[in-house]
Amino acid sequence: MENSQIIRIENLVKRFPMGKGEFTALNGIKLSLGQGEFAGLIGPSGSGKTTLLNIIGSLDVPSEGSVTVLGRSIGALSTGEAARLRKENLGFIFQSYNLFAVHTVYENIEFPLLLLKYPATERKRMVTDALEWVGLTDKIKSKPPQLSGGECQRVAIARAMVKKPSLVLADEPTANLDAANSHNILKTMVNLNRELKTSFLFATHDDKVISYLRRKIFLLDGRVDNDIIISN
Amino acid sequence: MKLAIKLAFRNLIGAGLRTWLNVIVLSFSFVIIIWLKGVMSGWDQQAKTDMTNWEIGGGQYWHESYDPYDPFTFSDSHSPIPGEFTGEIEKGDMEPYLIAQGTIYPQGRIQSIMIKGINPNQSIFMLPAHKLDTSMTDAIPSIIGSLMAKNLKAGIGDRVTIQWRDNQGTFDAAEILITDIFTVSVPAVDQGQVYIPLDRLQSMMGLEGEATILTYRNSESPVVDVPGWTHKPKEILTAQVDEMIKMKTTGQSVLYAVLLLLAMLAIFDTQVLSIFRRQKEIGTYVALGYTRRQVVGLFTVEGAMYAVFAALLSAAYGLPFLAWQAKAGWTMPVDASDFGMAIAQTLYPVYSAGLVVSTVLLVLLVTTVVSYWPSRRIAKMNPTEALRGKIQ
Amino acid sequence: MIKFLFKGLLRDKSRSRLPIIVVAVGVMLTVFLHAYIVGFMGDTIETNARFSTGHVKVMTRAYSDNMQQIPNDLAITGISSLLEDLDREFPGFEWTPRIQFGGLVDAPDESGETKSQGPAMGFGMDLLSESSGEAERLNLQKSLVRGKLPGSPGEILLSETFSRKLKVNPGERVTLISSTMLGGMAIHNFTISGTLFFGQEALDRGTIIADIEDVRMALDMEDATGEILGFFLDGFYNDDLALSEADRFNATFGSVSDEFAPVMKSLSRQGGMGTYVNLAKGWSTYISLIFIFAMSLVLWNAGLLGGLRRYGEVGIRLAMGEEKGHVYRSMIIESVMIGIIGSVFGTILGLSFAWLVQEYGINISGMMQGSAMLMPEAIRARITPPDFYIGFLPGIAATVIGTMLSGIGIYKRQTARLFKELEA
Amino acid sequence: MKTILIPILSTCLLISATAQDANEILKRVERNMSSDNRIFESSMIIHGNRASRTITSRTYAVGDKQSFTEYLSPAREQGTKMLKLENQLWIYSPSTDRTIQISGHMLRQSVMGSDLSYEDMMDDRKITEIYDSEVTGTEPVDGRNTWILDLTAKVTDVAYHKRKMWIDTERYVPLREELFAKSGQLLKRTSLSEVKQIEGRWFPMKVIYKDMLKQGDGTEFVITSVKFNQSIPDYIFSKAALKQ
Repeated sequence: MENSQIIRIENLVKRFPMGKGEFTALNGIKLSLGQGEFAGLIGPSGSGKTTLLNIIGSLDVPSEGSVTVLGRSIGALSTGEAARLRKENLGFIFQSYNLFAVHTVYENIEFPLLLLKYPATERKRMVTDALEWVGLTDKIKSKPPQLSGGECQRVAIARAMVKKPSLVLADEPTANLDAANSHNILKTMVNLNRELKTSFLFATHDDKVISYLRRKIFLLDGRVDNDIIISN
Repeated sequence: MKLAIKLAFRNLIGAGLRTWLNVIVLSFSFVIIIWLKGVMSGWDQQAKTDMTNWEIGGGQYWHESYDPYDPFTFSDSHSPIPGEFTGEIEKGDMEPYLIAQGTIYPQGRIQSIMIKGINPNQSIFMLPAHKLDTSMTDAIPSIIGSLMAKNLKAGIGDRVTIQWRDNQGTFDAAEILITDIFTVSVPAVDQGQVYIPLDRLQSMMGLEGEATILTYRNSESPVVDVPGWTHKPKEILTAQVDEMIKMKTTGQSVLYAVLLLLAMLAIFDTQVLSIFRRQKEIGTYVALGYTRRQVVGLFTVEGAMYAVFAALLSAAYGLPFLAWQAKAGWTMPVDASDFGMAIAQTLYPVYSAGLVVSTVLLVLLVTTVVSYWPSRRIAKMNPTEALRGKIQ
Repeated sequence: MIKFLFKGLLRDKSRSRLPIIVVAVGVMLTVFLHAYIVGFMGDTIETNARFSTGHVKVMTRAYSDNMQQIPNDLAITGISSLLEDLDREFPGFEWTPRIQFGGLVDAPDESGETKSQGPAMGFGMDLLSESSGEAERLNLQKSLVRGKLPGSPGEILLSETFSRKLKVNPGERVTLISSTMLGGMAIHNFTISGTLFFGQEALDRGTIIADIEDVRMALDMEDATGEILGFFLDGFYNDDLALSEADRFNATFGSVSDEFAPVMKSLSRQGGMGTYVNLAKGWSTYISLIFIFAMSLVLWNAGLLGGLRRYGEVGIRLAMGEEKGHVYRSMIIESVMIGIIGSVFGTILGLSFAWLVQEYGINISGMMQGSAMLMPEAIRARITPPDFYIGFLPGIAATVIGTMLSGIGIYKRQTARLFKELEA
Repeated sequence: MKTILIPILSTCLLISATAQDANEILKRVERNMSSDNRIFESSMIIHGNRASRTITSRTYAVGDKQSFTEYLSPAREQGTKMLKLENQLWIYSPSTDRTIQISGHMLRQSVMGSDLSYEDMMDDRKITEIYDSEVTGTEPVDGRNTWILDLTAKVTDVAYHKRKMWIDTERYVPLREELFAKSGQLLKRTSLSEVKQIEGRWFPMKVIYKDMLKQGDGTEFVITSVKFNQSIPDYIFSKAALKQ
């Protein structure tokens, strides 16, 4: 399964209504991603990287073309199927962490497992594991407002990773972090990518992130401008 | 659903102060709804309570000829107190009344009255009958109601002549001394009534040991079939009041509805705000694999859970409060200067278990609906925009 | 400043719409509830007024002293001129004379001798003149069991129970035996036009109702009446006004020495009604206050939440260099505006609903068995002056206080952490 | 008004004394005033709250069981007739053409607003049958000497337990009577005056009847003419006569 494709995109076009007309955010994207990749969508603001990430994450649907994620065609999924795809196979990491402020670190990480109906003992073990991956075992009972930005993002990573998804989608995960924290986070992700064989797809324009990527997909005006794979 | 409940619970507990603000407000609404409804029913029941306390006790046996609406029947409606009741009367759980028709002559005017003989030691009625227990006067000690007193223009310590005809039709007259005046909201106990000691009336009438009405204390008392006496259970004696209560209760449902709306306004406001404020969170739920409808469910459960928390909180302080109110009553001083005396009415809120349970269930149901209503917006939200908190 | 904030409120719907809606709904509920409670509580009063006391009643002094006995020998005479005076001097009332009387109703057999008889309590009231609202006032049509209302002189209504007791039917003749105003024997024939159900045993036992002119003829009360009832034109009892109008009348027409001089008594000064009026006043005030308290709590909470919600915006403004006091004041001014706008809308809405329920009532007759005269057909709200301002208390005060409390955070906010907590 | 007359006459005429002195006195009174039948016209003046009314009537009476009264004035009462037979009473009103029986508790009602009830005129037992009498003293009344007779009921079913009568010592006519409650409370007082000699008998032409517990001037009863031992046709005392 090492090199099997988990994402295949053909001729993806995404338009948004804007004013009276339409705005074309993605225009003929063709792209595929294999299992275990550590890739990033790189481009300036408005280049369509977040839109593409959202479509891959089944939060949005293509206007034209086909997007297949883990063998499922995004445009054809029902809301329930899409939710199941996200629940079972995808992890999200956001620029502003999007943690549940009122829940503890433990509860935040546990949440995806609750959705997957893991039994309590299993959940505990998995959350503990995830906390270890990100090195936050001592913050288990804290709540997000009590954490630093870097810690928050690590919680977010743990939450995304705890269920061991096939693919993690990370949208500008370091935008709110200082350099040290950014490197820390990225290293954590690189490690997880290696250990768990989880594929990572970033959307970013942060050089620090880009420096860690093993595949750099440059987007410009809704098109793939360049696709560079760095071998080892 | 179980998960939604669990999450909603965590969300609310996690939100801390803000949740408790809402829960406190809602629980106040709860208690106030139940209490106000109780007060309103109490206000309606008051007539019945007063009737019980002042007039009918737990039920009565009437002499078969007695007809309260036809004073002419009084002269025939009496007979010896049946032996079946001796025990109860000795225990003070039954009180005989003897009723005679008479005339009173206040300041040379003439007015028809009912003379009621009552046991001064009785404890079934709230009438201050003990004030009849005096040997300090040559006149007949008597108590009257405040309306009657106003009518007679008489006060405590005044003497008025009354006239009656005894068992044989012979005229007799004597002075009564008013030893006490009571205030009561049951006109039948007040207007045109003069209370004197039972044994006095019996000997005045030549009807020793006889009575017109026997009132017992407990409405659960077993019914005894006594020839010559008609049993009048409480339900029959209060039938008219019950009808009135039914009407009032119907009228109160509007009040109840308004009170419910009050609680709902609190929930609605909270709910709309939280949906607005928690867009990112909603987006995150979706990103983590919730469908939007599940998020709607989560928010609905959260709203409904306010009602559950509020119910629990209400139970903590509300139940003791409501119980205390029902027992102690709520006394309201009323300015009634035209009576020349201050009167106070104590109202005992009446709440049935049904009221409490149905209120809780209703609030829960309506809260759920009200929580669901604004939450529907979530289903229409674009999750990608929600994630960015862009929705206005 | 205010203009600026006002524009902000108008343009930023999220800032203004929900709070205003919440305040308006809260105020609407308050106003409506108050009007409803007053109407609901006043219902017993109105039933009594219609049936026996009027909102005010004019009698002779001696009659009023012995009202319980219904002493028609103490009736008021010369009432046509008195009624003219009343109409002229007290146009705020609708005046209608009534005669109450006791007597015996005797039903004849074929030979005109007594077949059955029974004691009766009678009411003479204006049933035949065009302008009289008496039949409607007492809901006679609805209470009719058999027959019809009197349509011509000499007709009488009997309570259904009484007619059965006497074994008489509509269309048959009965004789009333009573006393004339001067104490003489009054014997008068009537034709039964119909029978009534009152829903109260005391009345159902033996009540008769006839046109007042017939009763005058029967009781030799030419140009006289036992009592003149006055009803406020809006149909609702107003104790303060009734008392002051009665005082005004008694100062003009009353006489201390003449026991036949007319006196006016408000409903609250007749029989036991005073207690009820006071209790109803007291209880509706208490209940309204408690409701206002509860509503204030809700609106206060809403104001508080509204304020908390805007901490993010406040943060930005503070960051831009606005002074804390300025931000705080502007938030409060905003909440005052929201309170006023919401209260005005809410009061208008509440009054509209109350008006509807006052005019049309909430029909409850369907839920009640039979249509008894003493049972109201519908429960009505009643708009009283407090309804015009009562909603502003929770509407403005609670909203503003809520905002003020939540705004205290602006001053207290020292650390970014608290900021974050509130923002979360 | 005839209603008033009956108890007075029964007081005065129906005598069978028990105490020796009193017995003798009451016998003389009876001889003086009783007759098999009588026809009299009378005025009754009732002092009401508002005005005094005078009602005139003509009464035919046989013994104490039968009487028939026709009201003569005022206009409102004119033609109203009242028939008493034993313990039954009917009233006929010409305006309604109805004959109405007065019975039961109605009998306790006041007659025409006077101080008398129908019942007062219904008790036709002889006074000596129900009272023990005794002379207890003498006293001048209106300038005439009287014996005071105390009457105490010897039966229980009697309206007034005690009575007191003042009898003119010369003319054997009662001049005053007082009615007492069992308790001894004075309830009613009757004053008789204008004693005239008619057909050889002394007869009081004016009676004032007063309820002592009530304010007011009482009821005045004046006999304007009286004839004894007339022939009264029997049909007068029938219900049919009421309608004529």
